[in-house]
Amino acid sequence: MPETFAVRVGEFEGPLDLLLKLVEERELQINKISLATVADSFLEYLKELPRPTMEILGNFVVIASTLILIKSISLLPTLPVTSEEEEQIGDLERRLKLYQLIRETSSFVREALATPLIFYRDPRQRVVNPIFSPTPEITLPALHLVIEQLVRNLPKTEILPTTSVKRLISIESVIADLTRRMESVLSMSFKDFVKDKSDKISVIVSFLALLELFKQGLVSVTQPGHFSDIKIETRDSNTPRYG
Amino acid sequence: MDLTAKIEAILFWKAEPLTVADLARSLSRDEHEIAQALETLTIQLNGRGIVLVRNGDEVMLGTAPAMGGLIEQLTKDELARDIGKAGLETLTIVLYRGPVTRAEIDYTRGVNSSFILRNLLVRGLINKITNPADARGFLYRPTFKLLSWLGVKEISELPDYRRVVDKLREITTNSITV
Amino acid sequence: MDLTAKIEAILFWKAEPLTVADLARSLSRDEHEIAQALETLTIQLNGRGIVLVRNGDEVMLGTAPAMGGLIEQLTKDELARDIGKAGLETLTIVLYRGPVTRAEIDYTRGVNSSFILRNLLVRGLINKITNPADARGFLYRPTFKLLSWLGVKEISELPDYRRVVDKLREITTNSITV
Repeated sequence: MPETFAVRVGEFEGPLDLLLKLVEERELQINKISLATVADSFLEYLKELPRPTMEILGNFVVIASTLILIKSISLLPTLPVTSEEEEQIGDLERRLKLYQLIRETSSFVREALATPLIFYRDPRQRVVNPIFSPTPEITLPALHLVIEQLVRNLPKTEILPTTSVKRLISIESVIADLTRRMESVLSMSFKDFVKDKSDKISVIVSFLALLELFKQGLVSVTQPGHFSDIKIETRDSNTPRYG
Repeated sequence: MDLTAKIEAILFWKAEPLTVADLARSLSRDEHEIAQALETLTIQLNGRGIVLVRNGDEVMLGTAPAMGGLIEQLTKDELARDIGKAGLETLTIVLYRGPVTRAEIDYTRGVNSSFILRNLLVRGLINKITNPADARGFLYRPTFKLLSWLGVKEISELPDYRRVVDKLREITTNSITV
Repeated sequence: MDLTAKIEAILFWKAEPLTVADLARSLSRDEHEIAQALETLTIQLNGRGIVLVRNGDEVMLGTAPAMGGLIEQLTKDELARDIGKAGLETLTIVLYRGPVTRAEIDYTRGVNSSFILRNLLVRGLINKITNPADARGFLYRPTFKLLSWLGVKEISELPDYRRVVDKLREITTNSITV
């Protein structure tokens, strides 16, 4: 696991933090080109994320999906991009710039916390002669209701909510699945590959895996026309090819 | 900043009587200088909302005597007003968990409770005692008058007492870091 | 007694944040008169030991920032000002973008901020108010305690305030999501 990555309960490094670190490490400006450059490194971290923190993983995958989009446009310039996807990319750039500014400013705030202070009067000192003044709202049923509500709203022992996150497939298992199916079918389209993956995140992770194989030269990816499906083939010369 | 302003700041913040000797020690000045600065402060505060109150060798800041009626009215208004959700929440925690620290009240409510605690103290609904475990801190507990207003002879007669206390204890025991 | 002196007396005696509307009600004046008197009070307190601190529509009296070192020496309380990275980022967003929703804080930081928000609420560094645009939601804003830790009489005295706020606006103006 890369040594710079640490997940700490309550104060973990989020995906924007990581992405900013990767861009700043390379002394790059925040734009599409730099984001495409750091996409691989970001996805490497994603693979290393510990399993139990599903919500954190969810946050990372959302950003990862945009990075994969940016990366795939840079690899396959013919890839059709919807206006919604364009907005998604623009939004990530903005978020990263926003976060960069906040982080910069937070270091000023840290320094300001060390300057002289303002002190207020201790309001508890003013209690001299209490006058017993109950109000009609103070009744046993009302108090009972309030305490029940407080008990219900107390944070549970496990601090981070683990619900509401879609089941995620590890990148490794998708790569394994892709390899196995490629061996049997020899040539398949991306649509076939993702057909039984209903949710967006699975498709994204699959696409990432595909790009990974493409990069490693294990498959060749062809796209006959701008809006046609992407064809995936193994690069084993002993097997017959078609399509 | 001149000595007069320093004295004013200390008296404002302390909100209790200090002797000239106390001030001299705090400010590393001799008592004569402090006495002179106190004269200046009295003059500066002339016509203002606050005054320097002297009692023997003790001094403190207070509201101007002309404000007496206004302050009395404010006290009445304050006591007549409902304690609201924040008040009810704080009161129940003091009832079920008292004597209890402010840290535990804050943690249970998920917000800071210092102003509402003062309000409940002024109304005589709760009182505070020194924390045997921490001399600088306080513990808050319900007053007898509050219990009789609620018609309970002892705390354990509160609705669902056992179950609520167990739950509160279970969740807060390991969580409070203050 | 003039209005400024009355306001000074009330703020001194109450020792908690009051809104302009609170003061207007207590003194049977309109809010515009109160706002003007507060301006006068700020000027009158110039060079004195105490200052008027403003936070949104609330005001409170505090010791002058220049006295901070002096009083810190006198206080026995440990001032735990140690705040982690996540806390500092969240405070920064609340200070420069507040009052702000949790959704906006989460969006800016790219992570769920509910745990850190609860922590800052309990420590009394931020508080939450009902969102006028969405009655079920809250807005988070700085407290007087946070301003006192930072030693500023109002938020606009924060380092680089104008530049950062302008830049934040510039970045978010053409944003679709927020």
